[in-house]
Amino acid sequence: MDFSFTEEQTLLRNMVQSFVQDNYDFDSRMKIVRSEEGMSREIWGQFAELGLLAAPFSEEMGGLDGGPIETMVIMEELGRGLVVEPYLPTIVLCGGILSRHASDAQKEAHLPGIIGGEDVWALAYAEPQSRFNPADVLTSAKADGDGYVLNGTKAVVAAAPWASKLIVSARISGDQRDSDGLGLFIVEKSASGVSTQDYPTVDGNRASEVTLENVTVGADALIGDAGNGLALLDEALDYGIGAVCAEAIGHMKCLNDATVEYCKTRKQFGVPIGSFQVLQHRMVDMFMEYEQSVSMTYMVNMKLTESEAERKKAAAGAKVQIGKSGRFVGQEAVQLHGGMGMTEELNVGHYFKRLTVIDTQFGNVDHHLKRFAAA
Amino acid sequence: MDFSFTEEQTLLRNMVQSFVQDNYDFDSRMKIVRSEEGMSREIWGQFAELGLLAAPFSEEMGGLDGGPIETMVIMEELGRGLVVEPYLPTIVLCGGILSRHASDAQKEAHLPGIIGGEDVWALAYAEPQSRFNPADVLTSAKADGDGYVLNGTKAVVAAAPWASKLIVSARISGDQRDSDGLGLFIVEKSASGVSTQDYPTVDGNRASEVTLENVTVGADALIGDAGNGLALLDEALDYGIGAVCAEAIGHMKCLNDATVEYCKTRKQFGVPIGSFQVLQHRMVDMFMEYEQSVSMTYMVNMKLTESEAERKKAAAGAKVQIGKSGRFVGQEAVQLHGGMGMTEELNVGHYFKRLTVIDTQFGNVDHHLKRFAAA
Amino acid sequence: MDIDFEPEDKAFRDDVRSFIEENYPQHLVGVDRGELSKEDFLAWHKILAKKGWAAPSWPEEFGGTGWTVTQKYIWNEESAAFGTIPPLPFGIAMLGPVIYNFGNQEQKDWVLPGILSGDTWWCQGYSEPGAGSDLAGLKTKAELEGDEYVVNGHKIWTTLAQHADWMFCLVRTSSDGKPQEGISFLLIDMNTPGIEVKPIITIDGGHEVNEVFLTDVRVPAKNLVGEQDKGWTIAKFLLGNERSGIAGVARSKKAIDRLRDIARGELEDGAPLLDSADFARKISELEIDLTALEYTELRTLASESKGQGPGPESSILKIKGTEIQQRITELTMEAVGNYASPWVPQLDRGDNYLSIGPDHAEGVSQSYFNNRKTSIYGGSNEIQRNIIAKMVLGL
Amino acid sequence: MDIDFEPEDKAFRDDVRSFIEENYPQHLVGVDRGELSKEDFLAWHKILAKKGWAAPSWPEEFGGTGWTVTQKYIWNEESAAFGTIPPLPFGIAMLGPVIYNFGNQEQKDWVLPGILSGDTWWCQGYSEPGAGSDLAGLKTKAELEGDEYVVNGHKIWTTLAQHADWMFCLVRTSSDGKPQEGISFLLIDMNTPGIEVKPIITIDGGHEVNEVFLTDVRVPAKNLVGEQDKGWTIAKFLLGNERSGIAGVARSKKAIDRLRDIARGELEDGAPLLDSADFARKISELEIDLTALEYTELRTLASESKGQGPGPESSILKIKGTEIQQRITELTMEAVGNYASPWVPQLDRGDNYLSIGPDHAEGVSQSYFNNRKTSIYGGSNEIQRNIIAKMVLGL
Repeated sequence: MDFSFTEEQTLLRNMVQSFVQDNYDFDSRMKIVRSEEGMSREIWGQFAELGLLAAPFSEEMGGLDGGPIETMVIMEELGRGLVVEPYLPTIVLCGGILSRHASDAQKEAHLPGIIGGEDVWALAYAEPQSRFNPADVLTSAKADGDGYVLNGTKAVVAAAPWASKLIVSARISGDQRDSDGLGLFIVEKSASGVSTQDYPTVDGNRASEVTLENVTVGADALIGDAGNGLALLDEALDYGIGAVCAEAIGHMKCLNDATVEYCKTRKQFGVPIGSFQVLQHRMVDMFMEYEQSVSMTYMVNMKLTESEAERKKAAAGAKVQIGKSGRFVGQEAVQLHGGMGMTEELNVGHYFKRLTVIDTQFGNVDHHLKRFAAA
Repeated sequence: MDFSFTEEQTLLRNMVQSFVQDNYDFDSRMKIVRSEEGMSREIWGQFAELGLLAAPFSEEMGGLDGGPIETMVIMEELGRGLVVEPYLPTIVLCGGILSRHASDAQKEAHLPGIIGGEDVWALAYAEPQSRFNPADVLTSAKADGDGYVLNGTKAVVAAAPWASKLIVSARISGDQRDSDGLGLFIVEKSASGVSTQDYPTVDGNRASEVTLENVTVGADALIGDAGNGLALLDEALDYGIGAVCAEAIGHMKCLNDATVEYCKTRKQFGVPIGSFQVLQHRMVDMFMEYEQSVSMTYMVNMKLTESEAERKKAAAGAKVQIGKSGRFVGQEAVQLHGGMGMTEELNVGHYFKRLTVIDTQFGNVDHHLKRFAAA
Repeated sequence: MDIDFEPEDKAFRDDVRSFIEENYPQHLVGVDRGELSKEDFLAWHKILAKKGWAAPSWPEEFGGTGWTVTQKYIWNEESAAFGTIPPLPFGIAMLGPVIYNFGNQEQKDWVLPGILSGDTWWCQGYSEPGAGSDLAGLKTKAELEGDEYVVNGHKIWTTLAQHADWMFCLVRTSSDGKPQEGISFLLIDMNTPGIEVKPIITIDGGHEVNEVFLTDVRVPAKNLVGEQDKGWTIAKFLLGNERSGIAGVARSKKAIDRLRDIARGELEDGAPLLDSADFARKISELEIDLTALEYTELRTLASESKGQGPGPESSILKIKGTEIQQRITELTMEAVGNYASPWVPQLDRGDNYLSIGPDHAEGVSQSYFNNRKTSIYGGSNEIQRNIIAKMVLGL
Repeated sequence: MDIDFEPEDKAFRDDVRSFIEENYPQHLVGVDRGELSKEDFLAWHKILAKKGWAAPSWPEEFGGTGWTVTQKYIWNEESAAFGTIPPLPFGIAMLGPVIYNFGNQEQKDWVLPGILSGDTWWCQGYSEPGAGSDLAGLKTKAELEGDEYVVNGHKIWTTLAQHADWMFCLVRTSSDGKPQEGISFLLIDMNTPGIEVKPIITIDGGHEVNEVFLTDVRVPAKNLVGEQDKGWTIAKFLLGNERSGIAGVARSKKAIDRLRDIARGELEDGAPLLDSADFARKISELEIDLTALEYTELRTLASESKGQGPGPESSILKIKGTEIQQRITELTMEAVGNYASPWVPQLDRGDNYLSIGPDHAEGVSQSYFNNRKTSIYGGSNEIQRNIIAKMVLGL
C-alpha cells in the first residue's frame, strides 16, 4: 500500500503543468474553442512531441509504458487548463481499447498514427435511445463475407468532428439490450455510408451525431472476438471514468483556489466577503468535497487493473463522488463569485460547465449508484 | 379560499394553550412520564371537562361539531406541551373512525365513554411484518355464527397500555396484502384471549404488543361493512397524519424559539453564539422548515374532507414535509444547544425524540414519497 | 380556514381562462425567453393593457384591476398554466409602486400611463461593480448643477437595458454620514448623451444583462423621485416588492408538468424514466416543496390582504422559490441524459441551424446555467438569510 | 501508488486475525457499550497489554509496537471487522502522547506503565459549563500553595469519570494576558478529598458523561505537566490527536455491514428492505462516502508517516467521520420501522426485562440519539470548519 507518486510521475506532472501554463491560458483556450475547427492541431502535435500521446502505450508499440496513474496525472493537469484537445477519446478510450485488445496487426496499423498525433479517434458507443446503458445498441453489424455491414445512428460522439477514425459498437447478434452479441469496429470516418452532423457542446468541446448507412468493413475492423464487445466497452468506459475523475479534480482545484482568492479580495460592506463565516464554511465544504474526490480518484485509478468486479465497483463509486462533488463545487464557485461567476469572460463558468457535462459523461450519479449497488 | 382562523378557533387555541402552560410544564410532564402508569388520568379528566374530548364529535352525539381545523389547533398546542395523554389514538384515530363509520348503536354505546373521559382507546392496526402498509394484515377474523373469532398479533400499539378498548384490523378474507377483505373490530381489552406486553417508547409514550388468541366478538363489533376496513383505516391514518403534523409544528416552534433564545444568551469566545453567521443561517433554515411545515399542516387539514384522491396526496405530501423538517429542526436544535441538548434534563432532547418517532409514525418519508407519486 | 374557491371565484377563473385562450398571440405560444424580440416581449402586455389587466397588483386608482387576493392568485395560476410570457417586472412590479407611493403628481401622471400601455420600457440601475449585495456601497455620482443632475458612474447586471427607453437609477448625491444616507432615486432617459450600454454575455450564451456606463449624463432635477439623499427608503421598498414576486410558484408548477412530460418520453432501459424510483422520487420531492411554498405564499398574501405589507418573511419566498426553480432546471437537464450537452446558439442562430436530439432537450443545460443567477440576483440568498436572521429572529 | 498489500503485510494480517479470534473474551462478543462494566471495558486491553499491543500508536521506546502505517491500518481493520470493544481513548490516545512529549522522566516512569497495563483509568477534565467549544474560556482555578496546587472549579461532559482513578485536567493558573495564556495541565488523583462526580443522563437514557466538582482539591505540584501557564500548547496538541483518531472508518464499515444484514431481514411488502431502490441508494451513498473517507485517512496517514504530523486537514476526518456515523445510526433506526420506538432501559434493566420486536431492533433509536453527540464533542463540527477555514484556506 503506497500513496506516493514516483519521481517520474512527478516529473510528468511538472512537464504537463508547465506546458499548459505556458501555452494554454484562458484566452488561448477561448480562441481555440471559438475557432472554426474548435481544437488546435498545433497543440495536439506538441502533445505528440512531448510524448503525452505515447504515455499509456507499451514500449514495443513505441509508447512509454505508463499506467492509469500516469494517465491520471496527465488528465488532472489537462483539467486545470480546461484543455479541449481530445486526449480522453483518442488516447484513453480508443487508444486504450486498441492497446489492450487489438490484434498485433491492428496495433501496427493504427497506434503509430495515434502516438504520432496524426489521427484523432472517437468512440461511438451511445445511441439516441441508450441513455447510459452501453448494451442498449440498435446499430447492427451484419456478417457479409469476411466482413460486416453496419447500419445505425450513434449519439453525442465526443470529438467525432475532429476524428479520422471511429470505434463503433454494433450488434452482431441478440436483442436490443442483450449483453452478448456486440462487436467493436474500427471505422474510417471517410468510409462510404458514414455521415456526421457536427455541433459544439456546452463545455466547449465538439461532438457529432454519426449515421452509418450500409457501411462495409473488413474482418480486420473487428476488435477482439465477435460478440464480446460489451466487456471491452465496459472496461474502456471505466478507464474513461478514471480519467474524467482526474480531469474533474483538476477543475475543482482551480475553482476552489479561484473562489478563496476572490473572496479574500472582493469587498462588500467594507470587508472582504471571505470574512463572512457562512462563506468560509461553504468554502470548507468545497475543500472537503475536493479532498474526498481526490481520494476517490486515486482509488479508482489504482483499482482499474484489479479484478473486473473490483474495477466496476470502484469506477461506479468514484463517478458518484465526482458527480456530486463537481456539482457542488461548480455551483458554489459560481454563487460565491456572484454575478461575475455568471459571465462568459471569467474561467469560473467554464469549469462549472465542463464539470456539469462530466456529471453526465459515462453515466450520471443515479446510474452509477445503481451500478455500485449491483457490483 | 381563506387562511384565517375563526374567533371560536382562536378561543379554543387560547384555552388549550393556557391549560398546558398552567398544568403541564416540563417538570410536571416528566413526573407523569416517569409515573407507574405513564399518563395522568387527572389531566385526561380535565380535558373532558374542558370539552377537548368532545371537540370533533357531532352535537347530536354530545360533541362540539369541530372539524380537522379544530383538531389541528388542539394538537399543535398539545405538541407544544409534549402532552403524552392519548388524544391522538383515542379522539382522532378511534373516535374519528367511530364518528364517521360506526352505526348509531355503536356510537351510542361507545362515544359517551370517550367524550366523558372514562375510556382510552387504541388503534391496533400494525403488525410485526407490516412495516407501513396497513393492508399487510395476518390477523384473521373468522366468521363464527353472527360474530367473529380473532387471532393474531398487533405491533407497537400506541396507548394500548392505558386503553380499555381497541379497534383492531383483521382479515376476514383474501391474502396477506390484499386491499379487500379487512374488517375493523371493536375489542374490549379485558376480553378473553387478549393479552398485552406493555412498554415505554422513546418519546415518553407507552405502547403494547397485543396478542389475540381466539378472541370472540359479536356482529356489533364490526365497524362498517365486512371487507371494507382498509378504506376506513386509510382515512383514519390520514386524519392521524393531519393531527401529528400539527403536533410536530408545535414541537418545532418550541425548539426554534428555545434555540434562538439559547443562542442569544450562551456565550463563547466572549460573544453570544447567536452572533455567528453560520449559526444564524442554520436558525434561518430551521425557521423556514417550520414555516413550510405550517403551510403543509394547514394544507392537509383543509384537504382531509376533500375527495379520497386529494386527501391521500395531501396527507402523503404533508407527512414527507413534516418528516424531513422535524428531523432537521430536531437535530439542529440539539446541535446548537451543544452538550446541553444531549441531556435528559432539558426539554430540547424530548421534543427531538418525539419528532423522531413522528417521522416513523403512520409511515416514514420514503413510504409517503412513494404514496405521493402513486396518488 | 378553507381551500375551496367561492362560486364567484370559479366564474372569474373561467373568464380569465377564456380570455387568455382567445387573445394570447399564437406565435408566442411555448416560445423561449431567449428568442424574444422587443416586440414579442411587449405583445401580450399591450393586449392586457387594452383589457385593463396590465397591472393587477396596482391600486385601482392608478390603473390596477381591483382584484381580490384570490383573483390575483387565479390570474397567476391561469397565466402560468397557459404558459404566457411572464410580464416584465421593471415597470409594473418595481417602478410603478415606487411612483404611486413616493412620486409627485406630475411623475404619477407621466410615468404610470407609459408603464401600463407598454410604451415606455424601463430598466433598473441598481447594482454596480463594487456594490452587489451591498447596495449601499454604490458610487455612481449625481451632482446638482442648476436644475440638472450630472451623473457619472457605472451600473452592471442591468437586465434588458438594450431595449430600455428609461432607467430608474440609484445614485449617490452625498458622501456624508452612513453609506445608506446620501442616495437618491433618479429617472434617466436612456437616449441622453453620455449613456453607453455594453452587453454582458452569460455562461448560457445569452445576452440578457448589460453594463451601463454614464458619463456626464445630464438629468432634469424634476426626475428625482422623493427627496434628495433619501433614496434608500425607496430602494429598500422596491427590493421588498421584488422579493415577494420572485417565488414563481405557478410557473414552477408548469415547469414540473413539462419535466414530467419529458421524463415520460425519455427511456431508461426501454422504460419511461418517470417510472424509475430515483427519478420519481426527485420529482415528488420537488412537488412537495413547491406545494409547501405555494401555501406559504398564500399565507403571506392572506396577511398582506389584511393590510400587513410584505414583511421580511417574504425572503423565504425568494430563497425557496429560486432553489426550486434551480432544481427544476437541473432535473430537466438530468432527464434528457446525453442530449443535455449540445450547445444551442442563443445569438445569431442563423438559418441553417439544426437542432440535435429530441426537441424537448433543446437548450435545457443552458437554461440550467442561466438559472444559477436566480440565487445571486435580487439580493443573494445569503443576504436573504441575513435579513431573516436580523428582522425575524432578532439575531 | 499502489493499493495492494505486500506479502509481509498479508502475513501480518493473518497473525493479527488469528490472535484476535483466539484471545478475544467470548462474553464480550457483540456486546453494546452501554452494558459494559469497568472490568468489561478493560478485559481486552489487559490481554493486549500482555501481548505488547496495547498502544500501537506509541513510539516503541515507550511501549509501542513499532508497526508501520500499513500494519496499524490492518490492526484497526481487523479489530473492527471482528467487533472488538474499541480501546478507551483517554490513556492510550490522549494522555500518553502528552506525557512522552511534554512530561518529565518521573512522569513518564509512573504514568505510561499504568496506561499500558490498564491499571490506571484516566478521564479528561477539559470542558466546563462556560467553556465548551471555547476551551480557552475555562475558569477552574489552581493556586499554588507551597508544593501543592489548590484546585477549585467545575468540569462537565467528563466521559466515564465514574470509573476513573485519575484525571488529566486543564486549570487556570493565571488570569493575565490572553485567555489562552495562564492555562496549566495537571494530573489529579480522583480519590483526593474535595472531588465529587455527578452523573449526567443523556437523551438515550445512558450514563456516560458526568459533571466533576472540585472544591479545595490539593494536588502535588509535581503533577504539573510541562510548564505552569503554558498548558495551552499541550491542550491543542491533545485535541489534534483526538481529531485524527475520530474518523472511525473501520468501525463504520462494520456498522454498514450490520445495517445491510438488518435491511436484508426487514421486509417491505414481503420483500427485503435491502431490495428497495430508496434504501439501497442510501446504503450505497453511505458506502461511497465512507470509501472516500477511508482513502482520505490513508492519504493523511501516508503523509504522517513521512514525518508530517496530523495537520488541520485532519479536521476533515472528524467532520466526515462523525457525519457518517450519525447517518449509519439514523439509517439503522429507519430500517427497523415501527420497532424503532420501544425504549430499552440503559440503567437498571432488571431481570424481567423482555426485548420487543426483532433482536436487531433493540436500542437502535437510542444509539441514534446517543450519536448526536459526536458532532458536538471533541470540538464541534462547526469549530472544525473554522479550523480548516483559518489554517488550511487562510481565511
